[in-house]
Amino acid sequence: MVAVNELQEMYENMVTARQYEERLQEEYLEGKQPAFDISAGPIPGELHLAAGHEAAGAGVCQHLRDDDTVTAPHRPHHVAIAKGVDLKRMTAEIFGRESGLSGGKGGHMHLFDPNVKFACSGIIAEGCPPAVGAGLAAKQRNTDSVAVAFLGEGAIDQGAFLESLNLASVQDLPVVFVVEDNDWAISMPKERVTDVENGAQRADGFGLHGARVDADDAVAVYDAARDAVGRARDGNGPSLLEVQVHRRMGHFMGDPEAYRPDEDKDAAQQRDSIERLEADLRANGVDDETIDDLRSRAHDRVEEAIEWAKDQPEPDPDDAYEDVFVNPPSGVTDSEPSTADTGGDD
Amino acid sequence: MVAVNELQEMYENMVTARQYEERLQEEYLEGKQPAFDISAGPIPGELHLAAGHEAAGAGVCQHLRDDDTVTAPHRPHHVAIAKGVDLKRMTAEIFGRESGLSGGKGGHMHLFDPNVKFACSGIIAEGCPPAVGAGLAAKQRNTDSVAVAFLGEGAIDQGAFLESLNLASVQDLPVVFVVEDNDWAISMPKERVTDVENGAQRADGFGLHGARVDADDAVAVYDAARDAVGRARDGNGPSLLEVQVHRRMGHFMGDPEAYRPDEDKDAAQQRDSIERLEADLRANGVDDETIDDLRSRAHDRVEEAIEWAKDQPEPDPDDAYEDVFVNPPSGVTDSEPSTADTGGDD
Amino acid sequence: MAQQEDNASDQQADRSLTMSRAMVEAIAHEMRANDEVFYMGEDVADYGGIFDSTQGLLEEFGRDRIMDVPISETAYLGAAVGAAQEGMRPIAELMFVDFFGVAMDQIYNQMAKNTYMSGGSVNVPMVLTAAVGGTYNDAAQHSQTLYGTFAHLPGMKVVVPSTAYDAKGLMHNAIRDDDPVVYMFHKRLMGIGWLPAPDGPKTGVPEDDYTIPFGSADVKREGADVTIVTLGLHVHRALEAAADLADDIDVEVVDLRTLVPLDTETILDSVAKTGHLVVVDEDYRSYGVTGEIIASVAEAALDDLEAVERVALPDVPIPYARPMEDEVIPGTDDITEAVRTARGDE
Amino acid sequence: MAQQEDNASDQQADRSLTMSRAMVEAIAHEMRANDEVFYMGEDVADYGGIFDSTQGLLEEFGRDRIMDVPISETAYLGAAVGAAQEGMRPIAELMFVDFFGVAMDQIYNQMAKNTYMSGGSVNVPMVLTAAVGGTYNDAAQHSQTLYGTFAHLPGMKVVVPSTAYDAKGLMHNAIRDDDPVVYMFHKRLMGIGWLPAPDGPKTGVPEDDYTIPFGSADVKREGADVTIVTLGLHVHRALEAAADLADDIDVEVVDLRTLVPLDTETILDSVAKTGHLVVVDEDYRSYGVTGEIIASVAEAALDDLEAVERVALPDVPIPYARPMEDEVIPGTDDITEAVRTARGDE
Ligand SMILES: Cc1ncc(C[n+]2csc(CCOP(=O)(O)OP(=O)(O)O)c2C)c(N)n1
Ligand SMILES: Cc1ncc(C[n+]2csc(CCOP(=O)(O)OP(=O)(O)O)c2C)c(N)n1
Ligand SMILES: [Mg+2]
Ligand SMILES: [Mg+2]
Repeated sequence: MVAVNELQEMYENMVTARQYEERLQEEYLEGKQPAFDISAGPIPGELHLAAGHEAAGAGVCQHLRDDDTVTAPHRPHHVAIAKGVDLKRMTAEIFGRESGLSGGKGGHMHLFDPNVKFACSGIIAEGCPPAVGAGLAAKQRNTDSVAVAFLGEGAIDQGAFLESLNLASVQDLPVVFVVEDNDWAISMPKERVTDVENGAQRADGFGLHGARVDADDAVAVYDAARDAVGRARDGNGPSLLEVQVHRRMGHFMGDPEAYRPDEDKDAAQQRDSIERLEADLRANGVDDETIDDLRSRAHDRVEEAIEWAKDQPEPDPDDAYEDVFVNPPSGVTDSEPSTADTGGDD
Repeated sequence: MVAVNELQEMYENMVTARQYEERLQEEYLEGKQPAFDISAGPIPGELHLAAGHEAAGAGVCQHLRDDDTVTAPHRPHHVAIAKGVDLKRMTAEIFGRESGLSGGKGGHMHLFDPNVKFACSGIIAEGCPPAVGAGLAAKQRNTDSVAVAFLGEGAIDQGAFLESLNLASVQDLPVVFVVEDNDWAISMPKERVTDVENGAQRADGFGLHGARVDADDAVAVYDAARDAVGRARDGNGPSLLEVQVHRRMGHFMGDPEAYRPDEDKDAAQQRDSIERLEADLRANGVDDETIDDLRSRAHDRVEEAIEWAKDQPEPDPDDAYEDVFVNPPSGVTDSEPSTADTGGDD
Repeated sequence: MAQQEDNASDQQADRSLTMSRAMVEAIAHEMRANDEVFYMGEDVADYGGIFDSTQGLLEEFGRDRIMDVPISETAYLGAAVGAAQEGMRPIAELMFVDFFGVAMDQIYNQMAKNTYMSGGSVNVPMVLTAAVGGTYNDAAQHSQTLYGTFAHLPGMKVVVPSTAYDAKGLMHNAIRDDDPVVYMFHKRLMGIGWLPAPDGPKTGVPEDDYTIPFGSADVKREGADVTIVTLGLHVHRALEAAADLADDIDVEVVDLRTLVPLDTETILDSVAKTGHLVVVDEDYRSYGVTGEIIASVAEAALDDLEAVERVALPDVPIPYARPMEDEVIPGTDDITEAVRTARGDE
Repeated sequence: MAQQEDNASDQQADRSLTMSRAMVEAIAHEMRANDEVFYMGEDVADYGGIFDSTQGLLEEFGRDRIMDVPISETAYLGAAVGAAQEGMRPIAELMFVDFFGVAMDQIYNQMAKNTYMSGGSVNVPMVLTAAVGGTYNDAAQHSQTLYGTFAHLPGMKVVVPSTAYDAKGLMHNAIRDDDPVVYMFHKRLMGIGWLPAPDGPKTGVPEDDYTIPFGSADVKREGADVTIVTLGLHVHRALEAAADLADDIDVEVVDLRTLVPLDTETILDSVAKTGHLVVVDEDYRSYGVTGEIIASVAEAALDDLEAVERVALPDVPIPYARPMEDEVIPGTDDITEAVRTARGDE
């Protein structure tokens, strides 16, 4: 059974993520209409929204501490929020501002918050090996920290993930792999890319524990993750957990989704894990006022983060030359601006 | 049941491979004693002998035709022989001669014989994707050719193999993956690198057919391969077949094998698949004379190949500039020798 | 029927096409002409390619020839290698060139070397397409060109079109070539709905098929004072810079079109005339294209050189935020400035 | 305790060590001093490293710190990245640099970029070791140096020792550096039992620890007439060539020691003196090290240059047979000839 306060925390995280992305979407589209231009507006570049994935982030991260490591893929916001990443600095990062988590160098696919040990990679499945490394560090140092790698169901065909399963398994590392199965990898439905319906089955070939949560349900995820994270924390080795989620939007902003049947789009809208959890909350005696409070707290936090971020200054062009190394080679710096090659366009 | 003539063919292939490698070993050590120098002697570079693996090559290839494709890894001789690669030109290649299969460009890890569709790669598991591609070509062209990728048990942790299982499976391609399990990957025993005892278990995670032959026994391999190759040829999709073999020698010539327990070395000597098959032959009524004939035919073939190869001229140094492309760019050839940079040492 | 190009700048055609349409037209033509040509990649079927590289092809050629594949670049690029070695002519797409790292072994150790390692008895007639380039704030893992990385490693021809006309002729040549060709198209030039292209790449394109031979650079603008050698997107920025400078300095713009083979002759002829060399590319500055071009001229015609300048991405990963990305990706102003510096007027 | 090097050539020590012993000594020292340092790789434990890179370390440090890993380079190099991000200081070995293609994404997109993408809030203090080089007929997939490939991509420091003295000091610096360092040791220089080394690399080595800073090239021989810039094995071939030429031409030999950062100053000083530049390396000729060095000098000091020559591997995969391998790998004679050409006497 899940304690009511935990249900509320998950709910708040999920609502925050959903509202956050709705606001991002608005901001993102600014300057990109009527003709869509990915490089225009206050948030340029690709933007992958996770609406419909919230239960996975919230249900798993509910079991994590600040000293547990999480790696996320290209669709990271809901996980970042559930892991406790600094929302203001994350937003500033997405807006490409100086006070962003990475000073504007990373953007939405490259969110790093060392305070809560959160990192992303935009390359499919390549967050898995570093998560295994975090698990290895925990084992070497004899702590009870764990590491969790999130990935999409489209990523379970990638060598980086498959090798990681084996390495974590043979070294008995405290790692949990969480596959968010939203049925689609951009335009490719799962059945076109693998013969296995249940992605957790990949675990069988490597002798590690596998489980799947079939419903897009935060409580079910919470329960399955308690087991998986608990095993890792107790020194009982890695797990692979697949979680059904739904992609409520295009793969990225600007995706026309012409490839996707209308029924599938509709179904994704109907299976809303947030509504489901709200019903659970009510069933657990949480009243309307409390729920409204949670929602408005989420709303305020989101607005505050976005307003703050938009107020932040843009980075200086020359900041681009910093941070290649933390020990920059003294004397010889190849990356220094020289008059001719980097005079700047602005 | 295996027909007696097939038993004899396998036996001859296996004896040929064993005798061939014994002779290669002698030749290889020339100029490398008393102090071992890998770059000296008539056969320089790494040499990975397959003594103890013969049953895998013979048992599988017995089901293959010239138009079936085989890719082999760094330990290829027994498979090449069973697949019918031209022994003389293969030997000339290993001796680095002009009339070698690749004119001396490839050496023992890079044997290519397009007449029988045989190819190697020295990079672990990287022969698997091209085998999948050969299977794909067969399917696209609607032929009944199949493709077989050989690899070692140490290669089943590599992404290239694991991705290939999935791609072959989801596209239902006529491919057989044959894992030669000799218990060792150089100095690393299987249990140090994976939690799965039976490598064929990897198949489970991808929904393809898996099987393991537990004894180093050509007849058992033959039977299992009949099934796997048959499925592929009949359009019933790929298989993963693991076969127990034994490494009778070091990983490569010059390997001191200090890491390997004596009992393990002894055990490998005792479980000789060639003796086992010889017993099977006798049990099937094949007489001493026939067996002697097969052995001496193998012997003669090996001697002839080695003598022929050693008689062949070495390549011209300038041959090194040929064959980068089959359509060399006209006019501009970057790889042409220029006086200064490639004047030659000789 | 096919015509060899006489002089790109002389060619006229009634219709202009975007670069992506021109590329797709060549592919469709070759697919009609030859059953052995097929296209594989992620999201190339229903989606039509994230960068419109296969728009409309699924409808005409069906799923077997316009083939979606799992997110397993090693497996499917390797499968293309295998199918090509069987004599088929696959075109395989790496969605972003930035992903090369997950599959580089198949690219550089198999695709690029099998011809040589087999002494030419095997060849690999495949085209590897990949999207390159930044300017839309997609950050460090999705904005690279990596020209130098591919051009450095032997065995692949490397093609980088800058206009629709070139894109079509080079694609015809790439598919017909019997060697592996890496065809790198710049996202910003394609004319994709969501990423507006500048005017330059949209050119007249003959309806008939025609080939542009590899190793023939194209003088996109003639001039007497300074030679700019460049490729891809930066052809257009260089032309802009040349136009801006036209009153003071007469700039010649050489579009390399292929990096392997490299048309050193055209470069040397131009420098013999101008004496001033500015090399511009969008790849990292050090150990790459700009160094190679300057060194080639210094080696062959040191006395012709009065000044050299290079304009490239400084040796930093590509930052996300607009001011920093603008700073590091060479702009028209950077080129103008470098030309002035080369002429000695700062 | 640790001393910063004053001048390598002044250093004397009672004992000489092979390059591998010197390298191992530095690793052992750092492992004693810091529990967070550990070594992972294939065959690094019981075997002691195929190239003696970990000889004897298992006995002292045990399996947890001298760690054999599955043949899954992506997983374990990525695990090193992850552990380094947790603040550990892993040393991870890629057995042959030629295998980079199976794991390049972890190397160049994660290890090398996470510092930058995080705006410096995360750093990756790891050392990636790899054996490089040919001269023993191991053919196209096991003989490369790939210097240019690594040096081209930003975010990694790239180190190439040529003597035992340098190997130790550079290894101490590499392990203590807070950034990712790629440490490439040439097989031919290590002093491995099965691959005899020339005399040069075995030098006096102080017992105490000392660091050689990155970005400081070492003038291994002073001379007034011609500058040879080189690294790794070819330092010794260049010194041999210089000795052969000593009666006619006074050759200076600059050993780069690190490619990133590059010590342009030392090169320019030397060329200012000699006016004649010969660049020698064992990597592919085009788009690599030789081009970069020549271009850097041409950019900074065109007027100093009277002649440039480069001596490198022509743009062909490395052939197996001895006459062809000898032809393509630059020999002492090739260097001698290039020096003479640079001086105008052919
Ligand atoms: C190695 C690699 N290949 C391809 C891509 C391009 N890509 C980005 S997201 C994506 C689909 C991922 O699908 P899935 O893993 O199911 O995650 P989802 O987007 O559905 O959340 C692809 C192919 C990439 N980033 N990295
Ligand atoms: C990607 C890659 N990693 C490492 C190696 C070095 N290597 C060559 S053979 C080998 C062991 C292979 O073991 P296994 O697959 O069991 O085959 P076996 O040698 O036992 O026949 C290794 C690690 C390689 N060639 N390629
Ligand atoms: Mg998905
Ligand atoms: Mg083995």
